[in-house]
Amino acid sequence: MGSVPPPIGGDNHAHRHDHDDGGLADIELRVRALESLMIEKGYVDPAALDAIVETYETKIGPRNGARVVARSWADPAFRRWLNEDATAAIGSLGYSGRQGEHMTAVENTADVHNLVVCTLCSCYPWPVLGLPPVWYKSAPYRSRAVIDPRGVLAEFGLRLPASTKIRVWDSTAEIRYLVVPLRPAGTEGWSEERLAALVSRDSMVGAGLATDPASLAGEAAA
Amino acid sequence: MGSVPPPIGGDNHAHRHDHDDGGLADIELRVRALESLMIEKGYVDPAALDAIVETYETKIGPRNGARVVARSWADPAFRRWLNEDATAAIGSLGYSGRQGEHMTAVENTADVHNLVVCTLCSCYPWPVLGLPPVWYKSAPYRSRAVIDPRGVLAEFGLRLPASTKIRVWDSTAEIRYLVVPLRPAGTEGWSEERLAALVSRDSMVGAGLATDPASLAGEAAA
Amino acid sequence: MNGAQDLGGMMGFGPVAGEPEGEVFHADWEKRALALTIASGALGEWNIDMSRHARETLHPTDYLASSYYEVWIKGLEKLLVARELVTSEEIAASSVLHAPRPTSPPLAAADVAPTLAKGTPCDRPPQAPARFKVGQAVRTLNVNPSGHTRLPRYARGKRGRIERVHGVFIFPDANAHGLGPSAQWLYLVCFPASELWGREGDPALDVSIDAWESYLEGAAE
Amino acid sequence: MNGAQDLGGMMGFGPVAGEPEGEVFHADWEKRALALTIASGALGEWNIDMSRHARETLHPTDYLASSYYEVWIKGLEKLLVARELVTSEEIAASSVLHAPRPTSPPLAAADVAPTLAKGTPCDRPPQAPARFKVGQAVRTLNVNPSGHTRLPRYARGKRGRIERVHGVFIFPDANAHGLGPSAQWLYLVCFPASELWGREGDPALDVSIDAWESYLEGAAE
Repeated sequence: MGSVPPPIGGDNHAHRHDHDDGGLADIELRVRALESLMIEKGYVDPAALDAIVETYETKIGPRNGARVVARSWADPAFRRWLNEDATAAIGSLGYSGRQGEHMTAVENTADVHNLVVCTLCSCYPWPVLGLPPVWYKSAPYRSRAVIDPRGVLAEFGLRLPASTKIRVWDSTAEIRYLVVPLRPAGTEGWSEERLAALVSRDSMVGAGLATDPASLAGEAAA
Repeated sequence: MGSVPPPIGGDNHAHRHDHDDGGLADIELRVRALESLMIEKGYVDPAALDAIVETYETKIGPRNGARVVARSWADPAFRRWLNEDATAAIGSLGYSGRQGEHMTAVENTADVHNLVVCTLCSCYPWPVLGLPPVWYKSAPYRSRAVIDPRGVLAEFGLRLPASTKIRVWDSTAEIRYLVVPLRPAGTEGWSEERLAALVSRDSMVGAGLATDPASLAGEAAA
Repeated sequence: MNGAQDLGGMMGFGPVAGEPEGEVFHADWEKRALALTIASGALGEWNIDMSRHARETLHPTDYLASSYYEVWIKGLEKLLVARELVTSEEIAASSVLHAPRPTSPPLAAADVAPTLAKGTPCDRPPQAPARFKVGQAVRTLNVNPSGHTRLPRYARGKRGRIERVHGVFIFPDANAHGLGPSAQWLYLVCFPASELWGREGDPALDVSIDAWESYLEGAAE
Repeated sequence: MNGAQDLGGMMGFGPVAGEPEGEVFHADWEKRALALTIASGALGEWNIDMSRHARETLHPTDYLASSYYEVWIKGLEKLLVARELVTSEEIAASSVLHAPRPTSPPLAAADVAPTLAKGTPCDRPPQAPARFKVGQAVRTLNVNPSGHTRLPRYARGKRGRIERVHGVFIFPDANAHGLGPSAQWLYLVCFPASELWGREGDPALDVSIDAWESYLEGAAE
């Protein structure tokens, strides 16, 4: 019994056979079987597997990056450090390691919008953003971000003026890129915590902007 | 219920679900349903469908091309005509039309071996060779013929000396190429009919050579 | 378009498996798929470039996972729906739900042989002299159109030489999109493998493509 | 290799579908696939470049039809079999048939946090001066290796400019094949879209890649 998994390409027409053989899709059975083999042979410790999952579910995620961005907005010295040595500046906040060993921060400006992609696999700055979302790993994003980024951004609801220059960073090596979005107007004097709440994951990849506080006020009022 | 068809890539690991829903694969049902729709709506005549199938099963096939090659080997004037205006020369033998409207013949020499491919779809000279074999339409052939033709030919059992120059013709337009293989030694004075028996389909694509008559004699003796 | 159909130079598909010369079809449905494609095409509702574009716009995963006649059927369904000869609902339901749209009469059995023998020539009379001549160095343009093109990715931005001037032919990049024949001069352009594939290219390999005039610009000798 | 993984500039995959920030995993098996991949990697039997190569050498149809964690699991199985930690028979049977091969001890739960926080830096001390400097014009080579490379097809044979000198880094094209780190200078190279995609390229778009020194040659200013 075979099954076709949900494709990287996100093809709606692909046929899926999940759960057609008694409740478990082939891939579930395959992963479960491999895990059992690896544990039984003593190559992996099940407690370590649980610890890894817990880490990426609860400790390492885009709120880390949001704190980096908020600090950069609030603290000119940190901002300089982040631009000069992002790995060290980010490390000073306690975020380091796997898939973030060599960090570079790229700031959006009024004229230039940055967008990060990995066309060859799915390189992504884990210590600051956590695990990548499905779209970042998908064929539609990886194929189009370098040739039609404006079209991609429009699908995220972000329509940039034709005059805004786009700079795409294809992560072809071990350098990991963090986009620092523009600080929204009307946030003067805000605490880092309040600022961080404006910084979405998508905005740190370049697939969005920081949240406009006016829109938050509107939501609160609604 | 979905099924994964045999892929263009010839992936042995692809899962197939043919006949898992009562005897007919999805693609069989799909084609049958479309044929019924088209007949019922009066767009196609079932007798014409049968006539098309019969034509490519019994009338138009690589024996046509073999007769062209044999004539070229046997008749210097025809050979000149074939090299100058292949469409007319081939048409004089009664082979013309669909997917052979604009023919070019390319002769192998002692120094140059020709190989034909269509990397973008599966263009093939139907009037002289019939419908293309599966391998000609497959991803392995279409992807590799232009970058590693020597490796491809080796898989057909044809190991050319490194000194033999290879010329690959990628059929990107409506020009259709017919390879004229080298006439084997020891065939002096042979009739066109005997010569044609030495000309395989693969040799007219460039994926093989004309049959060595010595090997035929061996078979007859065995 | 840079779709899955543009296979030249791709890797990882495995070895080529030959097959005996006598094997024309491998299943009955292949015969019907071929005949249906040809007979439907004879209605004159689309041209060959539109057919190719319908096939290459299949999702790449679908294209690569499908056998070739399956690609044809999927392409044919798209064309039939686009031309409003059949609706998606009719295909889904496998039954006729709407009256047929008027078309030219269906291909008759008696006309099959002459129609196939006539084919559809794509050459057109020249309206202007050819821009390039045999022996001339040219460079293909680097183009990445979202629509149909017959300039494969591996041969873009590459320096080659004109080997033959084929004549004036219908231009697929326009014809596929209903923009008419837009005929252009067509050339045989030959490249050494080192130009296409770099230093590691087979030193005893040349590859040619057939390239329309607008794919080319003159190059320094 | 020119495999299905090299997606930059390909077309036909459809629109990008965003997702809410809180969705880390979409099924329980994804969690196990991630954890299994990381914990197995901690045995030190392969490096990250070998992992990537194991994934990109999946048949293109399989690669494109698989979700990303599924690609990971298929790659992991290949690595485990290649390193003789698990046999194909064991995977097929879903049960242990052979004694384990001696390895370094498995990653302990207590070591997970420090191991992830440490990561695996890939920079190395320079042994020679950098060949290129910031602002210099360079051209990427046209290479089409059958093995692993991090120079995407869309950026080969293209003229760009050095924007930063990142330092000296392990060279994946060698490291993926067990040839050691072979560290080289790594550069940030930036290209205008018109150079990558031709005349139709977005005039307000620049795209950069990180390129190892051996991918580059000097170009005329």
